[in-house]
Amino acid sequence: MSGTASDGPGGTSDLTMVQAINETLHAEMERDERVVLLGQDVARNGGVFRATEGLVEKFGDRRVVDMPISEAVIAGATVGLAIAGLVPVAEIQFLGFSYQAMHQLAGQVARLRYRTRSRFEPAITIRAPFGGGVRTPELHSDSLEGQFANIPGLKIAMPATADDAKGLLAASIREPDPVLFLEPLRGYRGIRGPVPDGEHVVPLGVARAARRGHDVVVIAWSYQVELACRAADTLRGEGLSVGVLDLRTLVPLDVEAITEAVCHCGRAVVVQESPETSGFASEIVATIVDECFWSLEAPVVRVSGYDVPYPVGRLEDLYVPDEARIIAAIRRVLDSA
Amino acid sequence: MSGTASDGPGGTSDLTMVQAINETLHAEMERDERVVLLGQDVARNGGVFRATEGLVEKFGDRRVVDMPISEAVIAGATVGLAIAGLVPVAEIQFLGFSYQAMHQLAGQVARLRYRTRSRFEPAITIRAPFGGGVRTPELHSDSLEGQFANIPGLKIAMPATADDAKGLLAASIREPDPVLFLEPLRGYRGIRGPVPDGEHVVPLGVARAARRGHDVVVIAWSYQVELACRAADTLRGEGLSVGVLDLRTLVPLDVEAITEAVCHCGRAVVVQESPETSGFASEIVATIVDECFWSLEAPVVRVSGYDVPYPVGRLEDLYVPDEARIIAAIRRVLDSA
Amino acid sequence: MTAPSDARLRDIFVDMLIARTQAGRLWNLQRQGQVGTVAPIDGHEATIVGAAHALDPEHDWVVPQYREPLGLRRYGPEILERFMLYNLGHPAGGHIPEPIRVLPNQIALATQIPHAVGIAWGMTLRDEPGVALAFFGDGSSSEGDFYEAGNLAGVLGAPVIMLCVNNQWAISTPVHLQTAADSFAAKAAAFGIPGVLVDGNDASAVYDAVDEARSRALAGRGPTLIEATLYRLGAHTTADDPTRYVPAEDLEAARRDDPLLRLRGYLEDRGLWDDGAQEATEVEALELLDRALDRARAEPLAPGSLLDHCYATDTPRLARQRADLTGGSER
Amino acid sequence: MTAPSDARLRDIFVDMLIARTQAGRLWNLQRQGQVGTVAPIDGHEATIVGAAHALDPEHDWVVPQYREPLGLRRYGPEILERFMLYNLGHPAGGHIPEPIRVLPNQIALATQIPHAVGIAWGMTLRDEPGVALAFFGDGSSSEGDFYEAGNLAGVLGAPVIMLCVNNQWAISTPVHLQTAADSFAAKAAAFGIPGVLVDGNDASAVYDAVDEARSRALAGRGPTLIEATLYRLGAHTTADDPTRYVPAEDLEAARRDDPLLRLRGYLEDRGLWDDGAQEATEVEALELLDRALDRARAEPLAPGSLLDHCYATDTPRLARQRADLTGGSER
Ligand SMILES: Cc1ncc(C[n+]2csc(CCOP(=O)(O)OP(=O)(O)O)c2C)c(N)n1
Ligand SMILES: Cc1ncc(C[n+]2csc(CCOP(=O)(O)OP(=O)(O)O)c2C)c(N)n1
Ligand SMILES: [Mg+2]
Ligand SMILES: [Mg+2]
Repeated sequence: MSGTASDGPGGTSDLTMVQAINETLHAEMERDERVVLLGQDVARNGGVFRATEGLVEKFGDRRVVDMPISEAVIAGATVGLAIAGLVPVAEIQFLGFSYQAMHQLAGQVARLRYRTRSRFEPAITIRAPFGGGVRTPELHSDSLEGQFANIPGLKIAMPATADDAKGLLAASIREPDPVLFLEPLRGYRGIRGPVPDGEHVVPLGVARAARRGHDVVVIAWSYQVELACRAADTLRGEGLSVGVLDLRTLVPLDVEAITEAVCHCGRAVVVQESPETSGFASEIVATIVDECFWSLEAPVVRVSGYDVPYPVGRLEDLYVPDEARIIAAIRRVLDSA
Repeated sequence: MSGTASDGPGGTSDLTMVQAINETLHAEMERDERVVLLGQDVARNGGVFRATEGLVEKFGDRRVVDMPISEAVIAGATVGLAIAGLVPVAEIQFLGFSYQAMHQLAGQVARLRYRTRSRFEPAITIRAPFGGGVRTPELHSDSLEGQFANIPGLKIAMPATADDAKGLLAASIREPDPVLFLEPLRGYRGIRGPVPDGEHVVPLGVARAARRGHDVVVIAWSYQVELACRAADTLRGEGLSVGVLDLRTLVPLDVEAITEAVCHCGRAVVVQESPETSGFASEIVATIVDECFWSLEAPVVRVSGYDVPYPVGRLEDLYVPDEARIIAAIRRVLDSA
Repeated sequence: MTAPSDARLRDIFVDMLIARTQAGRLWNLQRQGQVGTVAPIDGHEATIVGAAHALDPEHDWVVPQYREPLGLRRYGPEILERFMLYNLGHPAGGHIPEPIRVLPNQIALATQIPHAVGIAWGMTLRDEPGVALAFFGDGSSSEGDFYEAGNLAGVLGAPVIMLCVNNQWAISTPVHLQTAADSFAAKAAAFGIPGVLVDGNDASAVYDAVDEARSRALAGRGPTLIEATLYRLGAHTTADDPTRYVPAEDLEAARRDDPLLRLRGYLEDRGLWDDGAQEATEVEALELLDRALDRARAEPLAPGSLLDHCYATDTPRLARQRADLTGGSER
Repeated sequence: MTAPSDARLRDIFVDMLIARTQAGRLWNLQRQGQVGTVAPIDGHEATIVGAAHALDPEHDWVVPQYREPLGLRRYGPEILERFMLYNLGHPAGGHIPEPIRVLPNQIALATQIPHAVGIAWGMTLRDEPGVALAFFGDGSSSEGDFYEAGNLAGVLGAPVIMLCVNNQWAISTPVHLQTAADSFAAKAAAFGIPGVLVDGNDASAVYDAVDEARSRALAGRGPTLIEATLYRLGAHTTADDPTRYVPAEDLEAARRDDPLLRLRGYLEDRGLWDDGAQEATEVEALELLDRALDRARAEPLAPGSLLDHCYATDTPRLARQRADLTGGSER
């Protein structure tokens, strides 16, 4: 991809998230010839966000395949491909359309190992963009991670930086278990940063302290990490020490890092873009109650989307948590006696 | 249905849950000629559990319709039927197969009102059996309510008694919003009790104190209420006062009743059959933290299935929460200093 | 089956020209950042308008995908109004007012087809005359919903018309990667219903096919699958760059077969159209669009709209969230 | 296309008879509460066994629904062993050992068809010879997965055989409520692939059809949809009461066309079968079943099995749950 600055081997390049993803796909297809890509508009068009640009030219149309518009058969075919010994990396064009494939994802992809007692290795990666802030039509922006997290057998990676987009995607493709790899639409071009050149793998299940702080910790994932960091930086100006924990993966969940951060601060805020009810933030609160109840100095506060479908463009900014709502929640937690 | 004892009009009859459901379907179809039933094997066969027995004979095959095996088109057709002014009551033969219809349920049924600003009234009921304890094959027993609760626009009713099976089903069919009405497989014949004859409607969103107690409250829904009551009764023998709150509906959630019960006891256990991670019990814990943090004398404890797919028959009893696990959790909460 | 009269064909042409003209203006406005993403109708006019004119707006339902609204004038000026609201991201764009029998745009491909079958079935249950016509693309035909709905329609004999608008592309995916079937019409064999292949650039042929399917349906003889073949003359949407994948020569050839040129020629030959009519209609089209846009821009929008219409009445939790949102609460 | 030799037909009959005999015993054992729910194979033997014999177990995959296992002896005695474990609710029932190219039963109807297409596609990507054959019922054909998989197979030209076992019923739902298509084979037109209708009570005809489809596939000429028509002679499962809905006279007629009677007659006419062979085979069938059942009953099962094989290695949360489950933790 063009437009990237590199400081050479062993160094880093400044990349947007979509560039990091594209480079990683190139590298993984190069590394392992069993890797095949399938999805809608992924070949000739290079993906509707250019995440798969240049791949069909390099690896040919046997390994980079434009699929008919059927999310179910995209997901379902990965099961067969995995059984045949391939390493499928499928794209669902928008996460909201994973609903069309839910029976294959939840009932088949996630259970292939369990059902067959590991006779078959579901080395399957499902990539999908999601998340708000870019004025998409219905069902393009919905955050469904809380629903997927209730489906055993799947792992869920949700990078918040370009660096992690590379490192977690490489890890996901190499995983012997199915990974749902979720890419924030706002981050494709809106998030950029230094990305290590060459081999770079970030293990699944290890959270990242995006900011260190001791008054309160904000727990977030994907694009909300960016917003939480902005909130932390703003409040630092007021002398508040706000930590930000980037979960990176929801499954496996880094319970240890959560426990450590919350026990350290005694106060926590959890941010998600999903509707409040039964979103993954509820799981984080329950986990905190399990692990650090006696250290809590105030109730954990959730910042969420509202309990309505992801709305149309003019209502979007009201719906999606922003820096202001995160700051208000932080203040509430800190003011809580 | 036969085999039921009634003490006459204004009185009650002793019914199993499936009888209560069957009677309610008869009554609602009688009451409102717009009500139509659709599903697999619901007509001639009277449903694989006889929930729809006798209906096609009484109301004819225009109003009770055996559908091709497509959960998506069963759900999708309800949208059109509702637009045309009918009141569809659809059966998904087992909740696990609602995954096949997820795009219609989550993306269409749940959003018809929101998308059209109430131009159309989604007076749609989706009935489905679920839940363990009866040695079904894969995907027949899975508890997916935590996933559905993250889908705005749907309401979710989960009766625990024969009485509520009638009252909540009548309410669901009369609701102007779509209701997912979930019937516990173990309860079909395993739960019976007095059911009011004649008109009997239990409003959605009002929890029920199944047992009153002041040491700890167990919050549960569907068949777990039965188990929680057994645990409460057992412990009463030891002089412990254990309350049981039957949520009845997850959406709307009776936050007031939860708050009252938990603030009263200071200690709570939440029971679900779903996998632990991101199940609805997490939402209850988070809600309790929101509403009664300062009243809590101990961490709320969840009793759940494990984070694996619902297992095969010989592993079922290990998976599904039972009285012993609920009692252990209650003791843990009570012992917690 | 009645072929459309010349008067009808002139009406159809007017609607086609208005659609094309408005689409062009919207494209430019989008480029200037004044309106949202647009999926151009260019090339689809004969099919969409021709089909709409074969229906009876009082009784027949139209269940669109997302490319149709500008072509549905026949169902009333409200369609344009609501489409502008929709385009500007106003929630009222989804509310097509009573008694108009048109559903709002569907974004989740093919999910609308089961809805159309449900509507058609529902009308028969209520002994109401009328049909439901679902538009969907060649790409959408690969979704299970298309097949499941078609199969159900066949079993029920529901009065539904499934109109596959084959514009040769699904974003960048050409039809030969979408299916190996001889045609989309051929898929009707899977449902045991008639499959009709029609030239989608010929408004008269589309009108005929829909009219015939409608008569069949109303006579209780069940559903029809129609494939209208045409060529997408524009981009998939304003967010798409078709030069990456559409062969220039194919597009060139398709432009020569532009459905507007064809019908205009027919009408001019019969003295039913001339440059004056053309110009006046174009002016009218733009005026209508500008007025609709102005009104849409002026439509008020309260923050509480975010939470309205999720349920018939707010759940307690939503009521609390409403208080949060509108500042009525401390939380 | 090669018609099966008489020796092959005798082998097929042996497998059919063994399947029928074992099914009968299982039915009785279920009635005595000794084994779990059973979906009888009765009436399906010619199709399932005939198809299996046309495949090459070393290269070709079998992707079953749930009614097939007793008919898949050709793929090895392990199939029966695993089926008994499966029936008894032991998780090892899902683990068909290497290198057997058979997937475990699929409960979610039609979901296995995309898997078969994926396997077939994967084999071509790895330049491996072989086909994948998916069994599915008439009822399952109404699911989107069937159509979506068939359509993809057509586009890819994947070496897959889609074998629709039309036993006239889906639980209580007769085929005329399942589809209005002329036949299930006719649905091949939706995928642009050959659709073949075969008498599913004729093992030789099924063998032929599968053999031909296999040759086509291996020659790179893509997938085939085969419909084998037969009649479900038993209940849907042991949990079902077919007298509620199966017309007695239809069942009576179907019994006269029992696939076992037909093939036995053919073999007897040629002196390839007699009462002695019949009896010996029946005895063998029961011995095999009893032995498999005994072994399945004796198979150990540790509580930790509940959590094994969900992930390649336990997540931290699952490790904690494992400690809870096995009492290794206070929680
Ligand atoms: C279920 C679903 N999957 C994917 C998409 C993304 N998407 C939007 S338009 C489109 C192509 C549709 O092609 P077609 O049906 O031929 O309609 P056309 O745009 O050509 O009119 C795709 C894949 C979607 N909107 N819905
Ligand atoms: C997706 C899904 N929906 C519903 C069911 C419930 N169910 C089990 S078997 C069956 C009928 C299947 O009929 P068919 O495919 O013809 O197979 P047969 O039993 O006749 O062999 C149904 C509806 C299921 N298992 N999976
Ligand atoms: Mg198209
Ligand atoms: Mg069948």
